[in-house]
Amino acid sequence: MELLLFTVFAAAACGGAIAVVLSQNVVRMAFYLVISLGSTAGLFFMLNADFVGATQLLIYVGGTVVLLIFGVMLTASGPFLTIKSSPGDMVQAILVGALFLGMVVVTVLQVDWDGNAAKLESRYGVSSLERPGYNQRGEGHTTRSIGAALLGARFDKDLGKNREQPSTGYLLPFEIVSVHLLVVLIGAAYLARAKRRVNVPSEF
Amino acid sequence: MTPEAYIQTGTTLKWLLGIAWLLPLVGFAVEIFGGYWGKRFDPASNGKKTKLAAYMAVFCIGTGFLLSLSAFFIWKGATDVQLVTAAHAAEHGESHDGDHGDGHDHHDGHDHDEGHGHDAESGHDQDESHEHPHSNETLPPADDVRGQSPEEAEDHEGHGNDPYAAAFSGTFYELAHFGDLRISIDYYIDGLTLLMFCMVTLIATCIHIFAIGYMSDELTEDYEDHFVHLPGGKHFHRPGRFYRFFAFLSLFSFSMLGLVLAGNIFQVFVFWELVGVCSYLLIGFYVERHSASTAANKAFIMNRVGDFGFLIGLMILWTYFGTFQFANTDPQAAGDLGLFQMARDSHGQLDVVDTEEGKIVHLRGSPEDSERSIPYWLLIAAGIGIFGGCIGKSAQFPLQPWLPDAMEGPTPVSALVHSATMVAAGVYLTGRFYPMFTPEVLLTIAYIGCITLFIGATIAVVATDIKRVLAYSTISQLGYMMLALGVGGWGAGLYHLITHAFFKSLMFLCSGSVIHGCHHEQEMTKMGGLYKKMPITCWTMFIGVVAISGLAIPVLNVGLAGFYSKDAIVASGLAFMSGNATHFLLFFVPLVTAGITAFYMFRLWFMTFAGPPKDQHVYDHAHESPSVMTVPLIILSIFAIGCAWFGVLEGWILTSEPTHVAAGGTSAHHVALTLPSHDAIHGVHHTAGTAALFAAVVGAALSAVFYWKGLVDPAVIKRSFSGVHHFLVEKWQFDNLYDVMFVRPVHVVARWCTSFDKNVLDAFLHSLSRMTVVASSWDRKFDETFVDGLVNIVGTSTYRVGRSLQVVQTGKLRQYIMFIALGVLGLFVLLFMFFPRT
Amino acid sequence: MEGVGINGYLAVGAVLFVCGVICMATKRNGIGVLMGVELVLNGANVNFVAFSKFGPLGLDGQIASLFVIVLAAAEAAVALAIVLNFYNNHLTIDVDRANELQG
Amino acid sequence: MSVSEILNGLIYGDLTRSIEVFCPEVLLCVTVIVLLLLRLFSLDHKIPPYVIALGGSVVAFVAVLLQFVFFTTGGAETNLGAGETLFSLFQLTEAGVGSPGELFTGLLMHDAFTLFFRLGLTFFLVLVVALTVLTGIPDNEDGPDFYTLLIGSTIGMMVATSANHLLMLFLGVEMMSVPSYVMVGFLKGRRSSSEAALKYVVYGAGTAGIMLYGLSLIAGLLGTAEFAELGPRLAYLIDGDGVTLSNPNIVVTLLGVMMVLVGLAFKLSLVPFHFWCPDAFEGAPAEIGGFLSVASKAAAFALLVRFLLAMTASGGGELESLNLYLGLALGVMAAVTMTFGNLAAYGQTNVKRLLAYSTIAHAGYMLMAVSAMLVITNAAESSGWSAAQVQDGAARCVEGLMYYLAVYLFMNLAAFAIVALIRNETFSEEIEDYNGLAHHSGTMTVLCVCMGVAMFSLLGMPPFGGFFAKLLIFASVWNAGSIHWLMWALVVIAGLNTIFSLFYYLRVLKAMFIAPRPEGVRSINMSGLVGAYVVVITLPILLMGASPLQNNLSATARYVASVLFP
Repeated sequence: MELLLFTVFAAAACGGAIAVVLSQNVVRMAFYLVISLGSTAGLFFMLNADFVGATQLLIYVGGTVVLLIFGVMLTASGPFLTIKSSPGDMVQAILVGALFLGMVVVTVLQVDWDGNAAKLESRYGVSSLERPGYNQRGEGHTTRSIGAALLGARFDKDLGKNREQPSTGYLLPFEIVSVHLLVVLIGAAYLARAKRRVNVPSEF
Repeated sequence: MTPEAYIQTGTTLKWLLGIAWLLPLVGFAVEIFGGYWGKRFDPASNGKKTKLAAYMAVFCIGTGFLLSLSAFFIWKGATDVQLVTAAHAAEHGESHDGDHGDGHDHHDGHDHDEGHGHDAESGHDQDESHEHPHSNETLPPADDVRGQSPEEAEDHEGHGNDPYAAAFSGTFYELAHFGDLRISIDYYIDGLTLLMFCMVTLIATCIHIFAIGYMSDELTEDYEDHFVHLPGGKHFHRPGRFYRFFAFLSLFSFSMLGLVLAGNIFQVFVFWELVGVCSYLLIGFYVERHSASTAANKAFIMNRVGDFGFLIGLMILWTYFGTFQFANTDPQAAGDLGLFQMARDSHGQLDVVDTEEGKIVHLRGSPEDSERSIPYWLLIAAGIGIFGGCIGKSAQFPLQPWLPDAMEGPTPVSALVHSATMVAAGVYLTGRFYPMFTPEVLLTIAYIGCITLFIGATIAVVATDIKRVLAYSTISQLGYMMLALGVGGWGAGLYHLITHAFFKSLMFLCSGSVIHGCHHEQEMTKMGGLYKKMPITCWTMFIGVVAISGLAIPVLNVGLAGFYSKDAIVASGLAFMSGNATHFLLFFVPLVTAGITAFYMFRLWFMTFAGPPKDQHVYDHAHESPSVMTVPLIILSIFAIGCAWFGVLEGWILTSEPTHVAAGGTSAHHVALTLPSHDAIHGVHHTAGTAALFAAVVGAALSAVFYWKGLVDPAVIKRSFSGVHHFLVEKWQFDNLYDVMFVRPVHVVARWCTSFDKNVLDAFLHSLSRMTVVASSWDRKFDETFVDGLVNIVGTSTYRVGRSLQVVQTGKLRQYIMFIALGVLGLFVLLFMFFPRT
Repeated sequence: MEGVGINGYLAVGAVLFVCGVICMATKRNGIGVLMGVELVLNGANVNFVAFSKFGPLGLDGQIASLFVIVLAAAEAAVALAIVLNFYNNHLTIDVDRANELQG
Repeated sequence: MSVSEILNGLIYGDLTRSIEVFCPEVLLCVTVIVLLLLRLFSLDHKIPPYVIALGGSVVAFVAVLLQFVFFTTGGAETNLGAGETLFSLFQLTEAGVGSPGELFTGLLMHDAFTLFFRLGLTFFLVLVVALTVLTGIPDNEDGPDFYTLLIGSTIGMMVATSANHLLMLFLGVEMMSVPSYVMVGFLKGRRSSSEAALKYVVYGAGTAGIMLYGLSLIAGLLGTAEFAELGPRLAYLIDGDGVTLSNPNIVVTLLGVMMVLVGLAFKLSLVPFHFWCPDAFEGAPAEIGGFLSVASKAAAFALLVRFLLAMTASGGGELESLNLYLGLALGVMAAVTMTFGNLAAYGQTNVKRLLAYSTIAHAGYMLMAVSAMLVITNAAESSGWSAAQVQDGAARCVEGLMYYLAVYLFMNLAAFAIVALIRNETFSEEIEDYNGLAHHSGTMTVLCVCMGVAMFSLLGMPPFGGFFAKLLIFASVWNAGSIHWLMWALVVIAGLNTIFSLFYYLRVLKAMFIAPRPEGVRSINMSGLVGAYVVVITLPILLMGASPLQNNLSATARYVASVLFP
């Protein structure tokens, strides 16, 4: 069952991605992107990352892609709907891509990940997700732990352990990303809006 | 001298020289501002600018001269130096009990420790240290390091590579510490420093005064430069640059004095660069002339090449010695040794030890890490590196071609910067840094000097531009100095440096006077017979010519300044040859060149002043220069005549001689070399002097035959040796050689680099796309033969080829992204290739 | 549980990643380029989450992917604004027309 | 640990201390919010936005400065009369600012290295804001947007320089990049500006993606994202297998590190990841060019040093050849980068583009120091250096880098600022339009002289700070040559490059000083304030040759060495 689901999701994710590359119509690209990202969310669920999967669906598929589609709508007037890349480019890109893929896949798949994990766990402790206790799968999976971690407390790691320092919590990025988003959105809004006044300011 | 007196003298000297050094800088600042804003305050001068800047500059440098002079006398009085010329030293060496004070002003009658076994050395011993009780009390660490009995240590206090009382070193201002590296503005004052100070300031003062007259046509708002031809037959007009000239001159004086005063090699480097910059600015003073700006660039670049060696030397020194200071003589900071003290012991010997990794030199240092050492070959490398800087600055082979081109600058600049002071800085540094040079380096120096002096002299024989003759003569004379230093004639080299400065600046100023008088005509072939028109210039020039030729009255051995110093050099060469027979060229080449020198110098004088006028137009307009220009000539000619009389000058120079020079010595590290001692040199002095004088007389006589009496037509000789003549006129083909060796390859590489993107990367993408297009169009062809037929296909496929090519070329942003991917791939492949696999 | 090991997920991540890079390098449409960016980041995210389950990275991997999603959104917003600005100035969305600055 | 222990530890231990140290960044965030609120309540017509921005950045600078003083003196600063008051105003404590260590449960690092960079960044922010006030590049209406972006980017850089966690590394890079994309396109009505922004954002997003993939590989392989853990875990993982390509763990580490380096190389504009740099700088206003070329480069170098040391510091001898080869690879990259930057600068006609290539070249010089540092840390066993020598050598590299960045801050800012100020008067950035500028009287002459100083310093002429900076780096790299000859070759290449660079810098100066002033050009009058500003930012270039600042830098470097190279 798991294998079947994985095959379906993986095929959809990869196929969607490849379709994005091959498609020449920007609206179709957006559609394939949704499929790809949505299937990735499915993969996240299979990896027991329910919160991440949900976020992926909400923010990525629901937010970012919608943003992109807005962009498509604002710019896709007739001739720009399909701007074809030349076959020469495509072949060249696919050649480079195949090499790149080969490099990454060969490198990554060569590694004995399970062996490494076992070796590291034997010295640095068991992966928290597999550890019975506070964070069992039955208890709402990861959501509660993630929530606590974003406030800086790592109950999943620290509870019941004898540590001098608390483990890494993510309070700072959680807060600072908000500042970042604010700054970025101000910037995006600045670029998108028209000048309000007419008097030509010092452009130079 | 008591410690208190020592410190007091040191402080006095420090401030006197410090002020003399900084005054030109103040002058520079004022002149720069005066130049830009001065004219606003002087509306009454109706277009003419005031000469205020010039007076200011003269005041600064003149005051500097007075200060240096008083500093010199204070130093002389305080340190009570014992003047010993080489001649006296030798006398002493022979008789073992000569009273070496005789005939000199400071007969102090000290006990000279005759039986010590260092006869020649004690002969020139500055021995004032004998009455310094402080040397034992205040320098205990140094004594410990020497590892000798106190008496012995005391005996050798008075040497150039030991703290000694005739030298004063210290720090003006500490700039910074970078880790271990201490960068500070130091001073190192000894007899050589003071003499250089007096010489530089005196000559600079004369030249400043001369320049007031020479540059007076720049005193206008609208100067027409006749050498710059604009399209349309017009000449270039620009505001006069009187202020700028004196500002640069002041800046140069400041830098040069700083170079001389510097107490550490790094500071020398900084001022080295500064004089280089000043030289660059002054050569390019008439920047609109293409030749001037090219010459400035050439000088700058060639100097940078040498300076690169200097930098490497600096790095080696810093790595192994951890200090840049020359020597530390401050009794209060004893224990912090300078470079010289670390490299050589109190006898002036290097402590070379054979180890498994090759020879190393043990360095003396603070007691706790007495194990410091430097590989011997690195010491050689450092020496050659530093000397590389001197090669560039002193226009030695193979970096000499910039100096003749540098004559594009105004003549006072040539006189000051490119004959008397800056180019001599290389010689000065070689002399100053002498204790750090191993015999291998000295041999290099000697041969470089030997080659240079010959090349310079031979080219000077065929040059016709009056300033260029002098420039080549300068190169040749600098070669003499280097040769002298290289063969162990330390005193002779620096002696010649001082005397040469006087007569060469004199001759340059004379040529300037001629050029000024002839309205900027520099070709000697258009002059002649000028002695009637400009008598003062003519006869002062004659003094210079005689001085540089080394002529003298044979029996009395009385001559002008150049005679003494050149004799000393040739004698050093002869003495060196008698010790090292294989290096016989080091004697014969300078000897022959002495004759050539006399020949071309008299040729210059005869062509310019004697005989009938060759160009009537020039002759008619020629006139004697105003007194503001002739007075400096007269002052300088007095020095050119008499500065070497009685051997006093040489004696003063020898007070700074490094310890190990006097005794000579034999070394057999990488090359076996015997350096002549003072008495060896003196022993052959007479022979060498006679030979040199003979050569000079022959040269002068030949010259008179050719160019004065016209008994032999030089043109005939020129024709019969046209190959040689051409070779010499083309300056031994150096410029062409460098063009082929460096300039053109660099052009090629640069062109290659700039077109790399276009020709390689794009071509790669082109071919890639072409391949794919061929493949796809083949596929398409196959498809469309069934539908449309052959005719259409040819058209569409060619269209597609063109289109996809066009797309590849215009798709910049996507190419960028593609390059990211390619970059990652490429880096990975590279890592794979170079990373160890097993 | 014998089913899918970490390698399957990593392979999916790699494919997404490379597709993203190719997409960026080939699309002439500015919006298409941005879609490539999303794919690249998503590929990395798959890696993070996979490591979080199979390796000792634990929850940190998931949290990292959360932040990546947020940052990707921010970046997409800015990039879109810039693309629209480009469109306003050049009246096209074809990135090949961005060729005035070169040399 | 129980729940209450965890929470108590967080709130009373970690958080108090962290916020005390993080105070300057928080102040900058507050400044951003005040700027936006001001516009919300339409007060921006009464109070110009730059007042707020300038005030906020000055306060932040003072806060970092006090931290720096407190840190280096241990809080014993009594010479300064107001020192103690100020310390207490910012509530600096020995346990907080006074003691180095991790912040926010290990996400950030607080030490002298970080403090130095944060100090430089905030000071630079003050200078850039002052410059924009003088050039008036954001008008009153756009002011809040502009300063929000500027300050936001600076916050990102400050986070990046103190990053101690892979996530913070990525976050920092993103936070400093994304606002700068907008800033490059700030002149939104101009074609070139929007094109530059497009190229910058796409390139940046691409490299960020690749970097993130690399980060995921490293984090996944080592099972952690904390810097302190990376090296030891890697050493443990390869335990005895040796650092060779036959070990898949090493291959994947290399791929990961290389991908992260791609992201940083993009920020540093190292060849071959420099393509964006000339285009973006030409299209962007010169003020932004100055900001990006200095600040983001400094932050990226801090990150690079931290990341590489984290990856390769093992405490044992396991990773030495990894160090060596990474160091050599960076060395080659440095050589290529500076050569390319210098050669490509030759044909440029636009001053900003020329300066862009010059920044590429300078990144190459600075990368040399990092490369030598890695090579030296490799030295302990293979070339017989003692531990003290290694520490000292590596410290010299770091010192050289820091000194170079400090000088570079002023000289590059001066160059870009003068370009911007001249542009305001002549409306051109082409070199040929600089002809004879020095012959205008008054402030313009001052500007030209300062440009001369900046250019000579960029060139590395002795009296100026740039020379000492180069000297320090060259010397430290030379020092590393006894471990691998390539370092000597690198010094030689760098020396040659210094000569190459002579000509294109001088070309600008030649246009300014020597070329005649074209006919019919109106005389330019600028306010004295402009001249004063330029002089103020040029003076440090001269002072860097001769000030006790080096002592402070030395001490900092030495301290850093003791922490980073145990």
